[in-house]
Amino acid sequence: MVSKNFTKTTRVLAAGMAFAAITAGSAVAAEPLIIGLTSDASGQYANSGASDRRGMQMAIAEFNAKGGVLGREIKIVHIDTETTPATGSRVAERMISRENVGFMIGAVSSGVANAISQVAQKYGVVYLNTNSSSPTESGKNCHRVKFVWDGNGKNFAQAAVKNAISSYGKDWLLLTNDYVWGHNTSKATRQLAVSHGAKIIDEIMVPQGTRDFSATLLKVQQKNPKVIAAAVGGDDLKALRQQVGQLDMGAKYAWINNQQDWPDVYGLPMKNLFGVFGTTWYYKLDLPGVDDFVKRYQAMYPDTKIRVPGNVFYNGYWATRSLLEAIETAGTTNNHAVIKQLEKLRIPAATRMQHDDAYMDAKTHQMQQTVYLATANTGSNDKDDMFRILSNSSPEKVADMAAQSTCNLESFADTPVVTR
Amino acid sequence: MALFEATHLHKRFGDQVVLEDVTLSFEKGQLSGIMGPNGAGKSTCFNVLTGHYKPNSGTVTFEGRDITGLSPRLIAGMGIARSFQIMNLFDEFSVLENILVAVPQSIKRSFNPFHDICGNSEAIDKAESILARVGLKGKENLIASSLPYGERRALEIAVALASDPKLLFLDEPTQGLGADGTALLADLISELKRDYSIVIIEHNMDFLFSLADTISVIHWGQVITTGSPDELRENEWVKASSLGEVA
Amino acid sequence: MDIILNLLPHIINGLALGLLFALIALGFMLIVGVMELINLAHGSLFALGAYIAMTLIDPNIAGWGSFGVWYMELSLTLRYVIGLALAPAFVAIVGMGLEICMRRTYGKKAEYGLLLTFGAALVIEESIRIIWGSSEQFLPVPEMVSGAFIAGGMIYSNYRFFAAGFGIFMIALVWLFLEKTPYGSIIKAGAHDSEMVRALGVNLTVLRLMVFGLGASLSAVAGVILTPIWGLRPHVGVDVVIPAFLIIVLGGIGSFWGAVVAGILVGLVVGIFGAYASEWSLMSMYILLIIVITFRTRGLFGKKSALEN
Amino acid sequence: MNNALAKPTPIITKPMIALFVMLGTFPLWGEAVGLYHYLGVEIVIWIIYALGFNLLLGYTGLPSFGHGAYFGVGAYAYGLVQLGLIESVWAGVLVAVIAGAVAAGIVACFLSHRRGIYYALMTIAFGQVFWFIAMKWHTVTGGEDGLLNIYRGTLSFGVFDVSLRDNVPLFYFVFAVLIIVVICLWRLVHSPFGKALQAIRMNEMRAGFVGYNVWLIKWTVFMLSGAIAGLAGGLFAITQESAYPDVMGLHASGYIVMLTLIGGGFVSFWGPVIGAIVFFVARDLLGSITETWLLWYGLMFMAVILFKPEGIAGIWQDLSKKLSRNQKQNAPVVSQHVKAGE
Repeated sequence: MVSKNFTKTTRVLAAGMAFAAITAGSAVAAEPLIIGLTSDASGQYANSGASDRRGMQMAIAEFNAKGGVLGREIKIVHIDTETTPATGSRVAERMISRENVGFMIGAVSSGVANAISQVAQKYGVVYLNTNSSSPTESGKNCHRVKFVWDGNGKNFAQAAVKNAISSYGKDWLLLTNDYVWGHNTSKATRQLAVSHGAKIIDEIMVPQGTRDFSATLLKVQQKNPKVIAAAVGGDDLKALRQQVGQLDMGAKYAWINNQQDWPDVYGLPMKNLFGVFGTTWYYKLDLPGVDDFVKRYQAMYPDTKIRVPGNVFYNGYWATRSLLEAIETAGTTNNHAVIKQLEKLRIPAATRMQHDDAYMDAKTHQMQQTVYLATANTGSNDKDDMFRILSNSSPEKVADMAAQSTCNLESFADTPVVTR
Repeated sequence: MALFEATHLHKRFGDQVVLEDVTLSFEKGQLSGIMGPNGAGKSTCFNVLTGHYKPNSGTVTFEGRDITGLSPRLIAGMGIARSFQIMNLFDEFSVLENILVAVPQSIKRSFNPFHDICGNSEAIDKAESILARVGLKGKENLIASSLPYGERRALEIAVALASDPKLLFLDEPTQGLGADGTALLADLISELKRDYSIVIIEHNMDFLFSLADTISVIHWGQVITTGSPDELRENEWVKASSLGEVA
Repeated sequence: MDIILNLLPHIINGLALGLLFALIALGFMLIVGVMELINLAHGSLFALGAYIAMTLIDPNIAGWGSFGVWYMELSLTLRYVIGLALAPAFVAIVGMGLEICMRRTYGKKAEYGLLLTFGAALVIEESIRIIWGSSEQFLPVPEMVSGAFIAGGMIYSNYRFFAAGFGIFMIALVWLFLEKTPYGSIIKAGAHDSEMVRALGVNLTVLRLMVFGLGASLSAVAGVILTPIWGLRPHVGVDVVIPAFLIIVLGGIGSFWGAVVAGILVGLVVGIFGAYASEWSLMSMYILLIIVITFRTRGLFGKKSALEN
Repeated sequence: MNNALAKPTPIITKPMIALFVMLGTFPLWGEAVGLYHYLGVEIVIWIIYALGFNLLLGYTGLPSFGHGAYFGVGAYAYGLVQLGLIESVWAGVLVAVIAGAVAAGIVACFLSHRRGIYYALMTIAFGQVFWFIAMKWHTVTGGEDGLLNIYRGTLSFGVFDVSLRDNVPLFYFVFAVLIIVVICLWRLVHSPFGKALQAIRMNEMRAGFVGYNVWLIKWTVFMLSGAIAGLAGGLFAITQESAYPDVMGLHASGYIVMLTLIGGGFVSFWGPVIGAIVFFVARDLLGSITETWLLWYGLMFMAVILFKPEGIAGIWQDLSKKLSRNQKQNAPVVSQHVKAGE
């Protein structure tokens, strides 16, 4: 879902250029700062990628409206990463060596994020992984130049598991997508569940690319668990939603799902949103500033089919905004200075419109933030109001402790210096 | 002992019997013919003899060796070459290349990447002499598919000759040729007859009777009779059949 | 006994799944059988059919005026039937357009036709993305076929059995068409010998146009029926081409019953693997193919095809 | 002697020199025309891959729609050697070639007695099997994340070393490999083996009757093509510092077919070279101009198939034929593969 004006030209010269030159107060306009947007525009995550990008664009437009960053206008370059790691590498190389970008932002797929961050590390260009929720991103594949803004599978499992055992029962079945992300997520869930006294009665592996879950769902019924913890992602999850909805099986078992991205579920029947799932933000959180944020979104994207911002947009927006603020604070675009600023980043709850203060873990480069559990808001008449928030957990409670030991950041000395 | 012998061949496709107890023999230095009406099984017979189909039973021997069921490649390697009823050239190759890929100098070296067949003067001279023989001299660099029909037929035969065959099978060589073309082809074959043992399958009796030393008649999958053209002219069946009227 | 009771639901499920696979393969089978063309746009036409049906069933009526209001007052079942009937017709027109482009490749290498449809697949998929956006969509189905029922302590989806039943219906329809109509017998003749078709005095150009239109509309029917199960997104067709291709080759090119039997076989294998060795369920169909084709060169019921040359 | 009829094939030809000069100077002018060194590296690698692929598709007429598998196998083999065995670029590349050859050699045993559609389908099925293994065997391959952190390393020549960390030395390394591959393949297609490949493409049955071991030739060419794909895959792993499963997917396998044909692999040795250059440059340009690049790509591709199925090399040949016809009348028509190179 790409807004029309964006489709026409990807090199958006964001508004406020003249304004920027004036407030910079110099006769000679400073050279613009170029930021590369690496979100997917085709492939499995095209839709989330578009949402992600809208978030980044809004943050950049807000900065340009008040004169850019360090008095420099911000220009953006977007190239489709196609939900394909090999393309991600090429795009990153092109952005750095041809487009002279100072920073790169955007990812939904962890494979693409990895590919980009390897190239970024080689050149020392700071890269923000906005929306990939794989634990490996801030674990074994972490990098000095990479910052991760989404909650990961372990954070969500921490928030959900204990509660689910006491509410629903101890017989657990794991439904796992048979690939690395699925395995990691399911392993985290299993450890937590077992440590809280659950019994894992079976684990059903479904290959990536599965479109028909009928056999799996029959098998689940034969096993008859109390709780089903699903680690199914991408298009597979979309198909699973549809089929669980058709069988009305969402109500029969307690389903624990991973994060449900807003662009993936927006507009679907409520029945498909089965079980309990995680999210980092919701547009109806009863917090100050949220309404204004939604209005800004609607003003900037009047044609977008997704009428209210969701978690993917939120992460894209906040990652970008925090980066630009860090540049302002550092007073330079020097990558080492910006990285140091980001490593000690702390954002008050009120500013970020979450229940707790958020902060960057300097060891893993993952944003530590409030995690919410939600379920389908079946009673609602408002088509947009799909989630009912069940609980919020503070960052300390859901921290991914394992990442601390698996992540090994490169030293500053091994990170080339870039100032653009 | 004959050069080539087939004894008691049976061939079925599904439950349809196409060849039934066919026994044939071809002598060295002779031109032998196989004839019969369309659908009589002569094409199948030909394909069994040259290894394209495997017979259900019976044996085929060449120079006293059993070649039943061997692959076309191995049969070709023993010195049996064939032409095809439907044109079967390497269409995008030039006339010369069509011969060059078929000469033993190429086939022997088919896994030698350092050899350059276009630079092998022995092979080229040989190809040249074959082309001269079938009347294609001067057309070496034309693309095979651009040749007129009669010349394609001649090239077809030339490709078969390239392997220095001891026995040459020609499948309906007059197919699609006009009267002039057929006459030219008859001249060519009678000239080749001096150097090669040849087997021709044909339904054009006129053509076959003028060239062959012996002729076998196949009908309903069986060999009805075998004899010289003169003997066959007196044969009851040949007389009775519509084929006989031509002769 | 326990084993049988345990296995039975999976066999029933596998059969239902197999009928869906056969339905997916029908349009592909017709085009490959008659035109000897591998239609890689099959998946995109499948998706296009579903998108058009979705638009017909649940349109955005802004700007339609009183007609829009009247239309939305029709029952969902009626709108669904309209979608199921008209979407394939629209897609048939697209298919015919593709066939007209295809004419330039006749008589050339078979790869060209295949690659042209590959290009068309990219174009159609991207057009869908431009028109409908890339987000997950939802194709509504009538009340009477949605929901679930319980049998032997297990929950089954109503829609899945409706879809399987519809699969049988379409298989029967195509069979009747091929066997009992003069046009069908020409198509069958065309499947084996295009010279014979000419000899019968049939206009080969029209025949090919019709076959392509029909094949495309069958792809669309499969799309309308299957996307309520698989979900609807622009690249949903990618998930269809390979199973269709695989089923046709498994069954034997040019064989109607081959496609049906192979579809059911693949459904059973995937269903049973899904239950007892679920991580291998997707792979199982390729393994099945490699085993069958290793021993039976032309699939289960295949005849010699021009595509082998 | 009949030298007028068939000339011995030169080892180096004019188009070859033109290509080498153009690519060899790329780092000097590439950035001036808006390209970048990294893109050059990828293009050269894909040229190698496409040349090997065209041996199969263009020369032998065997459609392989799962060729990404061997490219991927090479990439993984390179990565596994670097990460697990020995940090040597030479060893890695060698193992990549062998791995590609072995994988393709095994698959070719199932393929080589087939033709046409069944051949195509079996290649797809095996391609999917390899992709599936790459995804599933994640303890070795890293699953969907791929093998990461394969550092570019250093080329050791005994007396001196060259670091491949920067794109320019890496470019010259893959370029040197390309020169070797081009010369070897050029030699190969003009050997009796190359003629036999073409003979099989035009008429497999006749080739058998003429006396060629068709099965063995088909097996060998698939294996060779797989070895070259493995080589390209190994080089790609160096370039990307990773090995990803998606190069083995259906789409990536489709692209190699697409670019080989757009370039004109059926009519010219140089078709895949032109195709790889056009494909990547166009994709890079379109990708940065529009999000709907796939649409334009599809349309461009359809237009080529509809109006000039012989591809860009075909257009080139038409033009040069016209030119030479103007120069001297009645030039003899030589078969296109030979003509194209001279």
